[in-house]
Amino acid sequence: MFLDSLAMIALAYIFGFLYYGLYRNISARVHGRFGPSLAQSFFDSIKLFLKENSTNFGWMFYAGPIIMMIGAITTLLFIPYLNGSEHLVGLSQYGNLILVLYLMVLEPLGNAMGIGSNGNPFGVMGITRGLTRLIGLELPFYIAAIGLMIANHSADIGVIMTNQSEGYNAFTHPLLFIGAFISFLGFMGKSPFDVVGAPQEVYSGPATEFSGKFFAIALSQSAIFSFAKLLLMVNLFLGGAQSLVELVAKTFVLFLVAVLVGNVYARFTTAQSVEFLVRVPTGIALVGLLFV
Amino acid sequence: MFNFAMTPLGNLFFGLTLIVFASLLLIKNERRDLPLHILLFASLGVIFYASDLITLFVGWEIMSWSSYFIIAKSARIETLQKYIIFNLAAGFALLGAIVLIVAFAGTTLYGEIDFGKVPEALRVPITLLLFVTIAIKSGIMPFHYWVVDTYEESDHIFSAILSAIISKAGIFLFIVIFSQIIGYRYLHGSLFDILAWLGVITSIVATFKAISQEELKRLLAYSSIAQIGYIVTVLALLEGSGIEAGLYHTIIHTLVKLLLFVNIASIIYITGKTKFSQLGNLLYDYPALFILLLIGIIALAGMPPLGGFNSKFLIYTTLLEKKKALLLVAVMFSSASAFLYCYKLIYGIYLGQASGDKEGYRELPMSFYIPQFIAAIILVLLGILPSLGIALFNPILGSLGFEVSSYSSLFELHTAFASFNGGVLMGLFGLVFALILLLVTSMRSKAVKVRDRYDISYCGETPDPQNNLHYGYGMGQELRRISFIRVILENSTATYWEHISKLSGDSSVMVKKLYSLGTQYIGLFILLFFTILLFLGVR
Amino acid sequence: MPENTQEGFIDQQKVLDNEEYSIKNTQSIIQKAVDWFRARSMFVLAYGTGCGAIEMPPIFTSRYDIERLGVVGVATPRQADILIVSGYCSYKTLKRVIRSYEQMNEPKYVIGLGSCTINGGMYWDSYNTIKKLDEYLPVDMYINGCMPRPEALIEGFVKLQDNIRNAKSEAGYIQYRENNAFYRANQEKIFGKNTTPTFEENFAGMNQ
Amino acid sequence: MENNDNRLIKIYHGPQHPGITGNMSMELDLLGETIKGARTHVGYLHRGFEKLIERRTIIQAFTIVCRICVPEPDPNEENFARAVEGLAGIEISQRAKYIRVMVLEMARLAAQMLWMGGQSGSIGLGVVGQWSVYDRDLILDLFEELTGGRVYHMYIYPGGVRRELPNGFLEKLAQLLDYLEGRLLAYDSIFFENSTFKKRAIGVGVVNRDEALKNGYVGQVLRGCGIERDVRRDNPYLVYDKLDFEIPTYEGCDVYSRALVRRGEMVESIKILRQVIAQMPSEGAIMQKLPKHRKFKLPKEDIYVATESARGEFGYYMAGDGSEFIRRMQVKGPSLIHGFTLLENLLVDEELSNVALIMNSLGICPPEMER
Repeated sequence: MFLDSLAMIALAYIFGFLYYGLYRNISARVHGRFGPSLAQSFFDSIKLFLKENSTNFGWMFYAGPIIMMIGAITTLLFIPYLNGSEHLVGLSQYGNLILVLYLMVLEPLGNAMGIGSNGNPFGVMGITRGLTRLIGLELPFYIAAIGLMIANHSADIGVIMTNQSEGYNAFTHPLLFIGAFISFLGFMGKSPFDVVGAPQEVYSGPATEFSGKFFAIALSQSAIFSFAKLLLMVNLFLGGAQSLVELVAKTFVLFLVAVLVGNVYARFTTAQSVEFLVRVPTGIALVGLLFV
Repeated sequence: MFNFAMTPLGNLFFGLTLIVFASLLLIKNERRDLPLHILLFASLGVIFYASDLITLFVGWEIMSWSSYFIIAKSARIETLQKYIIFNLAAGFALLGAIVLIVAFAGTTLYGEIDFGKVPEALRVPITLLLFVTIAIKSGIMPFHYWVVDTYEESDHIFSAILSAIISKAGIFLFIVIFSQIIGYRYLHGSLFDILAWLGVITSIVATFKAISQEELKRLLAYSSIAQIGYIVTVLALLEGSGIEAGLYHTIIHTLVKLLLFVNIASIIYITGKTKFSQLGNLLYDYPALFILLLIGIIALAGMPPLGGFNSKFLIYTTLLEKKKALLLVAVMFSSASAFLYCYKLIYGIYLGQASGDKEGYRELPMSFYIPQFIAAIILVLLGILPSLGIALFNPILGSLGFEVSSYSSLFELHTAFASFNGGVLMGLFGLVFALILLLVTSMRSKAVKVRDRYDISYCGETPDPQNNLHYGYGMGQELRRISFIRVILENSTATYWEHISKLSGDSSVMVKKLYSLGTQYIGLFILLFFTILLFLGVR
Repeated sequence: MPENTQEGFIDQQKVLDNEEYSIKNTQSIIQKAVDWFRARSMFVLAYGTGCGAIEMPPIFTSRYDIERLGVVGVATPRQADILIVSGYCSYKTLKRVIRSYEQMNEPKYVIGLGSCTINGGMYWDSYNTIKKLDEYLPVDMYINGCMPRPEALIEGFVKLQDNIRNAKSEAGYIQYRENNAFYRANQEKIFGKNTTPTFEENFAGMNQ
Repeated sequence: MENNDNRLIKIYHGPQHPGITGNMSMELDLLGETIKGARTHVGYLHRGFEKLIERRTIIQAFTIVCRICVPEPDPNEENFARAVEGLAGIEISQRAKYIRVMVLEMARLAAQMLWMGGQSGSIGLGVVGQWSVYDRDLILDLFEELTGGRVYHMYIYPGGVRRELPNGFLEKLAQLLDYLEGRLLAYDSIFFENSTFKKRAIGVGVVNRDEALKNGYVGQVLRGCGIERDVRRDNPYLVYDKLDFEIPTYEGCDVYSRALVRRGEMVESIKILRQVIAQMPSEGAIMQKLPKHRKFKLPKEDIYVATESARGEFGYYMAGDGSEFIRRMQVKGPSLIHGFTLLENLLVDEELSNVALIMNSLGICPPEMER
């Protein structure tokens, strides 16, 4: 089980950074340029780990990146990778969807603790924006999750995943999927919901004071966490995957859509994004919930 | 005359009372009036162990009045008026309901009351009267008007008692009256649907109100209202599993609010300041208090791996089982919004930059730590052993005649929908934390400690300590830009109750005018009265 | 010292080319790998101190696309490896530049962009701009011109990467740490005692 | 503003901040993220141009005026040249006038492209900036071919222009114009018609129409309020009175109107450039004969000249004192009034998110504010 979990984390780390490299490349192509090499994100993170010093604001400052990392890793370990496989299941038999939904919130909260302790007003503004956005972000996602849990009579991700043999939830519950997908875009921090770290507004937001190894951990956790989120979407709505190849294909498609959407929209303000999320995807998902 | 009985339910509530009172009475507080506290404690015991309605009512009134006199030591007169008017109303409503029940059932003893004897037409009014009592005591909308001011203005330690225990008397009453005395089969389901929605709307409104508060204790007061909203919602499902979830949340909420109120009382004791905008950056001065508060808000937010998650989990799965999807959406929405005020609480006090100097701070007596430690330890324990609560509730459910839930191990919390293992969760958290901490500290990169708290990236500029950098007041202000939250924040029940009070004032003036009329008019009225009677009689 | 040229100036290029005077390349394998990563990934804090800021957008966008080389712009000094001082610095700006530089984490490098950072350029007789940037900050790479073309900027980056990768010259931040008194004295000439506030503290922490 | 009870926090928006246009700073008092007070800080870029010019001869001064505004140096050169010509009584040839108009309009086009990048970047729409900076670079290539410099051209010279057009330059320009016209459609779909941009920009940064006239705002701020003001039309210089162009105005007074005004100006610039290509006389001297360097003296008179830059009226006041030095030169750019009076007022009760948005839409250029 331990090795299994380690393998999950390692895979998520690699895929997360590869996807991030792809994101930079695809965006670059949209911009009309070549973009960095695929492994550039690895180089960045290793370079940051190798910085000679990093700024530290006291013991609580350590907690921020660590809790973020815990949030990412625990979220990941409670989501099985493959459908009906004995491997790469992590601790998923000990958890369920409700637990995962809560663990996903751990990252912003942990972030908030560390950033609060450095006393930079920009960081706190970013955190407040993130927690405010969370109000809107969670609503459609929760509705979709509730719909699926009621339809499957279980809150077990594995059960929801295997119950899709006759048709993916994305097609049997399309409205729920659309609602969840829009909020997934927000969870991935893509435009138009990228209010948290908006550099033109709040400097770098939460990341303002992160440097060296702290920033490296924050980057690694974001890679792991985005893969976990992709995984959750695939498991809930696209029927999971039988093999790693299928998993990569499915997550990549989701990721590609998120990237392309993110590239052509401007950023909302926090209030606008919450209002949008509460109106449009929530409305869609609520209608979907009524069908369930 | 007075009948008492030891019931598992009473044991649970009295146990909580005992924990709260015992730990709080240790705290040295010159303003405390010990006899009144003991009277209050005794009255709570009377309520929880009563086995007839009259005893219950007597306990209830003593509880209301003894807390009134305790609050009266520090509160403003308007607050006291609010408190006493609402609690008198609650008492009268309870009395009315008891009288109606007793009139038809013929007995006051819990075990002998047969609600079936009460005519159909009166069942709804009795339920409504009881709703009013419960709603006032627990602070369900629109009867929460008195709660916040009272919490804010009473003694800092007594606020903990108010929030942790006295608000739970309403919950206790709910379970006892509806499940034990009346029995669910006689109740009108749709009424309880409305109550469930009232509960959840209360929690949503109170959550947003809490975010916009500036005073520490007002935030906690609104948070109390919000949390009790969940309990009422899940109890109003009229299910065994609902009672289980409600009781679990009651325990968690009692402990959390004990911890948080005492923590804030400590901060107020140390600093003498009560507003977010005046505090900040106490983290490195009071690390123990910080960690205790952190445990408290993690449990309050319902985050794993602490006990708070267990009760949230039970609430959600209960709602899922009953297929109350919309209700569940609303509960989850409210609980997702609650993260913001949880963060505001911890940031406003402990994090960020200090606002103002730290002169005149007092030493904190150790006794302030004891209640917090007790609560924190139980919360962590419940996180590791989530089924401990179930083990506690099974006798209660059995005594109330519900199906008892089973559990295979104390580590695992099992419901029909899903299960999770608290031990694994906590172990994972500990392991990952330790590993990453090892990774961080063993890394080649040295962490250079910033000596000056103002050495922050500030767009190239240098911050001036004279200027405020603490976001404590500002947090949550932006919510007003979101239309539906603005609606919540800008409206309050205050105007509604003020309207009622104005109305009652006007009518009393009218009545007074009636009495000051001349004799000839009175004669006229008497004539009129008899004429009407005559007409009625002829018909 | 290499022989002086006829004009009495030291030929800087000869100094650089001379094996005898160039810094001995004594990297261990690990250090080589570390330096490779440092050269491969550069986070840039492009401080638009002056006109040079106008050539920043072109190199970061699709025509010149410096992200190919692993160079990315960041917003805060904490994450940055390279500080670009783009153009002349007025006294007021210099203070902010120094503060940003001190908030960066080591290893850190400075690129001086444009003639103004070398000798004052156009503003050699202005009363409000500094003339030589390397009196106040250790500059690792100068890119001259007014404006330097984007190609020149890219070449500057490539050269700097080469320097870092092969440890060709001593990095500026080490000079800044070791010859702090020199820089500090020069800064004090301009600011007086009213220099950046956390100056001493940061270095005190580093020596522990 | 009184910071009662620590409710407001103070942050700096700049100078080292991605959301600021150049090296300046806004000191903001925030309640939550709502701005309760804003003060503009300048001085980060002060070089003392007006002082430097006093001790340079006219020809020496010519090389540094273009540095006054970095994104758009040519109106400075034009102003300087026209002021010197006015004082010295030099009349330049028709061909030189056409070439100057061409350079000015190309510069306007390039400046609007750069603005588009900044404006879209301020709301996180990076792709527009990537494209438009590329397209601007194509214009800069032509500049380089014409003048030898990408950014600073030093081309418009008292007495005419410095160099003859290279062979085939006008054809290249015509090709580029066709290309840019096609690109505008792409920008329409991704930027001007983008639903998220509209949502962010409409109703934000609304300028009071009456104050706009009273306080002397210029350029897109006026034209975005529906007031048709343009130096090229009101007080024609060079050959603008012979060219057919319109002045786009919109009534919204907000960020979106100003964006649309700029879009309209790009279209008009392309139109003007096409007319210039068609009308430009193929023969004629580009440079008048000037006195020798040390003998080039200005009479004891003063003059005010104004050029319509990409951001509004750009004026020079110049006074000679009979010597070869300029006695006094005062620059009046659009940024000063926009950056201080207008911006400080517009930002009050605005969200922090909109600071960069509004600042970009006003077209504030700090180097020109401080000189």
